Amino acid sequence: MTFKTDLPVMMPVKPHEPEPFLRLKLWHVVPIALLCIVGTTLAFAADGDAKQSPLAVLMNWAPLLLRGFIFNLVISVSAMALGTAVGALLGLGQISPNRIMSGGSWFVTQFFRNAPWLVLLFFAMFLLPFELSILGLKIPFPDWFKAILGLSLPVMANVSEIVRGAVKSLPSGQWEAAESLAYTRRQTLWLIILPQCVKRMLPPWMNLYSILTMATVLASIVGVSEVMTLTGRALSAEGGRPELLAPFYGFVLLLFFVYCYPIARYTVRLEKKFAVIN
Amino acid sequence: SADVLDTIKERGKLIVGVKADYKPYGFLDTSGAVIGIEPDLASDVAAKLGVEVEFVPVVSSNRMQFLEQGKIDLMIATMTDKPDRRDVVLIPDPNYYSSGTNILSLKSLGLKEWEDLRGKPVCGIQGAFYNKATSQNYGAEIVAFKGTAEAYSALKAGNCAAFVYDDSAIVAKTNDPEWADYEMPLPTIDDAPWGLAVQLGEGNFAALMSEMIVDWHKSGRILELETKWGVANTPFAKAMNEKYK
Amino acid sequence: MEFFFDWFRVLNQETGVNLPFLYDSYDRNRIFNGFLTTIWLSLVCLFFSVIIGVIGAWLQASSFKITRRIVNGYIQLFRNTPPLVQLYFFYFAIGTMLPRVENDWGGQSPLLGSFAWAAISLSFFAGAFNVEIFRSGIEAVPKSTVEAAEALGFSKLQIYKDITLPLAFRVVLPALNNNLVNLVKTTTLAYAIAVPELLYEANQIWSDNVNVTEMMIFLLLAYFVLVGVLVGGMNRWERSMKIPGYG
Amino acid sequence: MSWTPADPMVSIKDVHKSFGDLKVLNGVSLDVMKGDVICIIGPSGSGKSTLIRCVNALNDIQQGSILVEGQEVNDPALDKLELRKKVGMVFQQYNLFPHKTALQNVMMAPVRVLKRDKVEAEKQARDLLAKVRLQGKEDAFPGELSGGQQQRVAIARSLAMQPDVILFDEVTAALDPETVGEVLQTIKDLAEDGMTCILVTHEMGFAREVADHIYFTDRGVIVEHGPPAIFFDNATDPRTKEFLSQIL
Amino acid sequence: MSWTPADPMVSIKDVHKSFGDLKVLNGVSLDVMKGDVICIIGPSGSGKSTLIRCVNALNDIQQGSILVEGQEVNDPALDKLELRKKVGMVFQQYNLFPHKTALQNVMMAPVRVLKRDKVEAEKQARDLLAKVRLQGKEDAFPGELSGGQQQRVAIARSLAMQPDVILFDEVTAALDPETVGEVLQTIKDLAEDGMTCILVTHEMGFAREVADHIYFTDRGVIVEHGPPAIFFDNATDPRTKEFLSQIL
Ligand SMILES: Nc1ncnc2c1ncn2[C@@H]1O[C@H](COP(=O)(O)OP(=O)(O)OP(=O)(O)O)[C@@H](O)[C@H]1O
Ligand SMILES: Nc1ncnc2c1ncn2[C@@H]1O[C@H](COP(=O)(O)OP(=O)(O)OP(=O)(O)O)[C@@H](O)[C@H]1O
Ligand SMILES: [Mg+2]
Ligand SMILES: [Mg+2]
Repeated sequence: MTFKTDLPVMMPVKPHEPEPFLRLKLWHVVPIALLCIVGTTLAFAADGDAKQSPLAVLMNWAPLLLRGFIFNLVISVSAMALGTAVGALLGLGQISPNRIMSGGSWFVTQFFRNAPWLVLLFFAMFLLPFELSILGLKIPFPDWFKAILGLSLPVMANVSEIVRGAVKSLPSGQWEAAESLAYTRRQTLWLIILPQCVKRMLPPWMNLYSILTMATVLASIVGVSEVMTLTGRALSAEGGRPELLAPFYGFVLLLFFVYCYPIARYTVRLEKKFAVIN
Repeated sequence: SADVLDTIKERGKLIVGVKADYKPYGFLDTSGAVIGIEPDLASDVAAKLGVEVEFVPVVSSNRMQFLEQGKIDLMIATMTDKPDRRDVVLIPDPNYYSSGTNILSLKSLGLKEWEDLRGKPVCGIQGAFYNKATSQNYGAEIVAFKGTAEAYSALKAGNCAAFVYDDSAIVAKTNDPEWADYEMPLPTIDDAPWGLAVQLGEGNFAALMSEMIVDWHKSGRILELETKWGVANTPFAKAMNEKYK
Repeated sequence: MEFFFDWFRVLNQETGVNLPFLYDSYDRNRIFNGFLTTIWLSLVCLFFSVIIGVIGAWLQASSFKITRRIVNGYIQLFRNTPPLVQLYFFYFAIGTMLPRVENDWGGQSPLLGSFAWAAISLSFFAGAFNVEIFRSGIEAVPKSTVEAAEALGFSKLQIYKDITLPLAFRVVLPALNNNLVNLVKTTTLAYAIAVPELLYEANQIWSDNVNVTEMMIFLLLAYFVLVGVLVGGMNRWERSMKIPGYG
Repeated sequence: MSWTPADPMVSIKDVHKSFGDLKVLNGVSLDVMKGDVICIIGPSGSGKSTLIRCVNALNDIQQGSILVEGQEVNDPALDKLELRKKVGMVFQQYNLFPHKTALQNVMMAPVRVLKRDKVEAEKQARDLLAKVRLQGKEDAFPGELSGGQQQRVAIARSLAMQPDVILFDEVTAALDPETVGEVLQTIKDLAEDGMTCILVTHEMGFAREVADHIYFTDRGVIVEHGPPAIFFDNATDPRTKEFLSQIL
Repeated sequence: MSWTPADPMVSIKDVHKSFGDLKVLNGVSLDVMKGDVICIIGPSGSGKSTLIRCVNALNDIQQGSILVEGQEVNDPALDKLELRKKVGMVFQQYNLFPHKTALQNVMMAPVRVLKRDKVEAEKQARDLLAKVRLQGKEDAFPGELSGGQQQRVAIARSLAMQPDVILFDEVTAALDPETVGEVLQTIKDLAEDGMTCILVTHEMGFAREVADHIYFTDRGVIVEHGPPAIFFDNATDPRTKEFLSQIL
């Protein structure tokens, strides 16, 4: 025998905005991180060498690395767009009343969700042809394009789960109310359920984008000329000086932090805002 | 089927796979362009064909796939010429360069022979053929990295007792004051020539490349490039120059 | 057994489907060790990331502003930068700054090897998420339940240990499981610093044998099974931890 | 055997229903004539909600028959949409669509489901909102309305489909005491207008006042029923008596 | 000045308490003798909960003194543990530990806090559950019990610490009407056994029946008090009268 209860046995688990990091505005981070880089640099420069200081070396390479980073962003935006489009369809497939459709979509989703991103990337990299011939028309598949495909696979699976989760999270009363007003299933889905889900889906979707952006460095392992690859090549061109590692990798960390941190903050703010409305 | 030479001429561009992290054979300048001995050789080929050249950076673990897939027309990427590789790609004769396998390690370790590596961690590059040999024949524990930057760093940090690599690159390294404490202590093994490669079945292109390689040796182009990029002239290059002169 | 393995050698000769890790004992060992390394690395990281989560959540509730800010800084830094770059930074940049120790082959090697750094780096990465997860779980325990324990004379530590944590733990299990599954998938990054885990060994094999397709499919299946077993176990655990009568 | 307005509008016969092993309805029969207002009361878990949810096919039944205007609800070939145009339902939790204004909530189903003209549907919706005394709240979102106001929008939304009978499932149970009255008044107005209503409620005073007939359920059966005057003052069954003594 | 059983068990003197700017208690004084049952009534927000929470130091006070068996509660050096062994508390929302069975809920504090022997604590816990008429429910989790049953487990849990006085904060307010009675009966039994009780309640009939003394609070002060017979029938203060007229 069980009794339903409305008592607050457990409060809802709610997202919370972490206190701002050191009460800094975003732009404060830049000089501070630069300071850190310069700091490590100076420590090494104290060796008193005729060679260029690590900072000067980093400055030489910075424009190239930045270009590489922009390439990362291009990859992330494209993979997100592609993954979202396919993933949304897959998510709708998962909640379809058709058993074959929902089962199939579920399996595809789970398969790509459970595979490591890196393995999927290798998969796309090595097993896709470098170009596709359709009606004599040759569509080239350059590396970066394969990286986009490879990264969009896990994005697709995660978007599919986000869609399913959002639909499932709506109270069943919404379905029932629509049902008893004689809406068809399709009308219920498109007019009642999905419009309410968009808001719920936005925060996890942005979160996913952030994760994807950070995953674009994986493309370095398969040789796409993005920021990590270029960093490795730059270090090699400088002859493998160990004192360059901290500033160079620190610089890459900084680039990503400056891009992803605001997204994360904004995501939490949205989560909070929507939590209040609902 | 269409000859790759036609395709190259048609598109007006030769696409060459070269290393981008292998100083001085192929590496980046700060503008992001690939430079070095092998890119210079590739430019010669393009000039001969009367087309432009485009470099695709490759690493050991993907260079053959790239060629197989037709992503690059030609590969000049420090690849050792091995029989099993000739099953996968077409390597024109003669060889354009040569090096053997050796190690870079601290002088203070006093390594004398390959057997001394048994049970020790040895840095290597992912996809290099001698990884398996070194570990199977001499019992070294190979720790393989993606690129040379990582491997050199790991060696300097002491993560490995040695770095197993091409002797030509190691010789260049031991001349660097930064690496004054390091030496190349072992007898070079597997001294094997490097082969540039084209796709299987591209006989015409291979014939043309054979001609070019002979030309490079005859004219002393290889020796000239070694000097240009700061490497001491290697015995192989000298011998080939003598042979074809 | 040998017969079984040999069959794959024949398979290779007849059809070109090359699975050397089945017929070649050297490759077989590599894959097997890779599998063990992946599992071991996952377990170590799971353990430490949960510990970091619990301690971090506790520190985050500290009354010292400075402690809270340090914890927040840690969370933000690790959540908003790529784990691969973190790994490189730990292994190559920090690893070289630490003191060295005499090793058994007469050289000076760093205090910690690539496995240790992978474990540290990935634990901190997953830990940053776990702190937030535990924190939200602790907040979900109603204040009144804590007060009831207080009124019964429980001490602060007893309340945390007997009431808050067990309850928080149950609420956050789904989120925690999700994060831990992600962690297991993320162990593949250790490949980049030459930790001989499954992906690394598979890569060695496909470099030697030029059999990318076979190895790729094998890898996908291997991780699918690995993660599947973990998810199954976690779900079962989640069910067994469910408080009767709620949810 | 075609249905005429003289036949029961809703006719429930020997209905059985289980959820898995749990028997919830154990042979329930009742008839509702056009214009009737009937109230179903009974302890929690006795199957009241389940019963009325079966009437508009939100739950299926395992045995027995439910006829709505002569049409069998428990028929797999039933056109559920047709049924639901005839039977309106109002829920305890209002279940308004939170992303639509009050007006949109009311006019959406007529426009989308009945394909009515938009202008006309809007006019009707405004009239209905006025009828439930919500003039001026047309453009408010559900989140901006009190519980009682939301429930009245839900009633208007149901009326907009011009159903022949409306089911009310404890529609005041989730409301603050202050807003219960306004919702009950709205239902009373409806009943006086001649709408056929089936109500599940715990508001005994209200039931006594508006109902034509009271049914008391316990453990899936109807224990006792009758007109309010007789039911409340001369209950004979001990279970009914106990329940009434607790609640009054 | 040591305390003897003839002195008040709980002695509240001129207590002031604010939350930020909000003054909640404005000089409240009252004494409770051993074996007394006192009821505190008053409108919502008048500070009743705050007052009794101050007695077992769940809230601190800004001014005044609260003595429990002669010991000052408002003393920073106070051993809270000692205080809470003497003062039990039962909450409106029961606040059982949802991950422990009824039995574990009751025996946990004696074992963990008082370091009692486990076997003995279990025996006592079973006896207490029997006393609140919950034999057979020992292994049920709170989520599997009705509100009234949960509240009785909460009372048993409080009794397990063998307190000298128990505070009850509107313990029936969250219950279904059907289960209020069983909880009130349990408290009545306790009072008859001679337990000292401080009750905040809205159940006037119950207060009249069991209380030795009634206190009426409004806006942080005690407006009026007296034995139930006098208090309910001869209230003099207009605020009390108004409150009683609303609630009776
Ligand atoms: N979807 C369902 N699945 C399983 N059991 C259900 C379901 N819906 C209701 N029940 C069970 O059926 C029984 C009757 O439920 P119902 O909601 O009809 O009771 P009720 O009389 O409306 O009670 P209340 O007054 O609490 O609303 C209850 O024991 C309930 O737990
Ligand atoms: N922790 C707190 N922080 C701020 N204000 C509080 C806090 N606890 C109570 N209050 C305020 O103190 C006032 C008195 O609250 P209290 O709970 O003592 O009233 P009450 O008489 O018990 O009312 P009720 O009958 O509703 O339980 C209220 O205005 C309440 O909002
Ligand atoms: Mg119901
Ligand atoms: Mg209160």
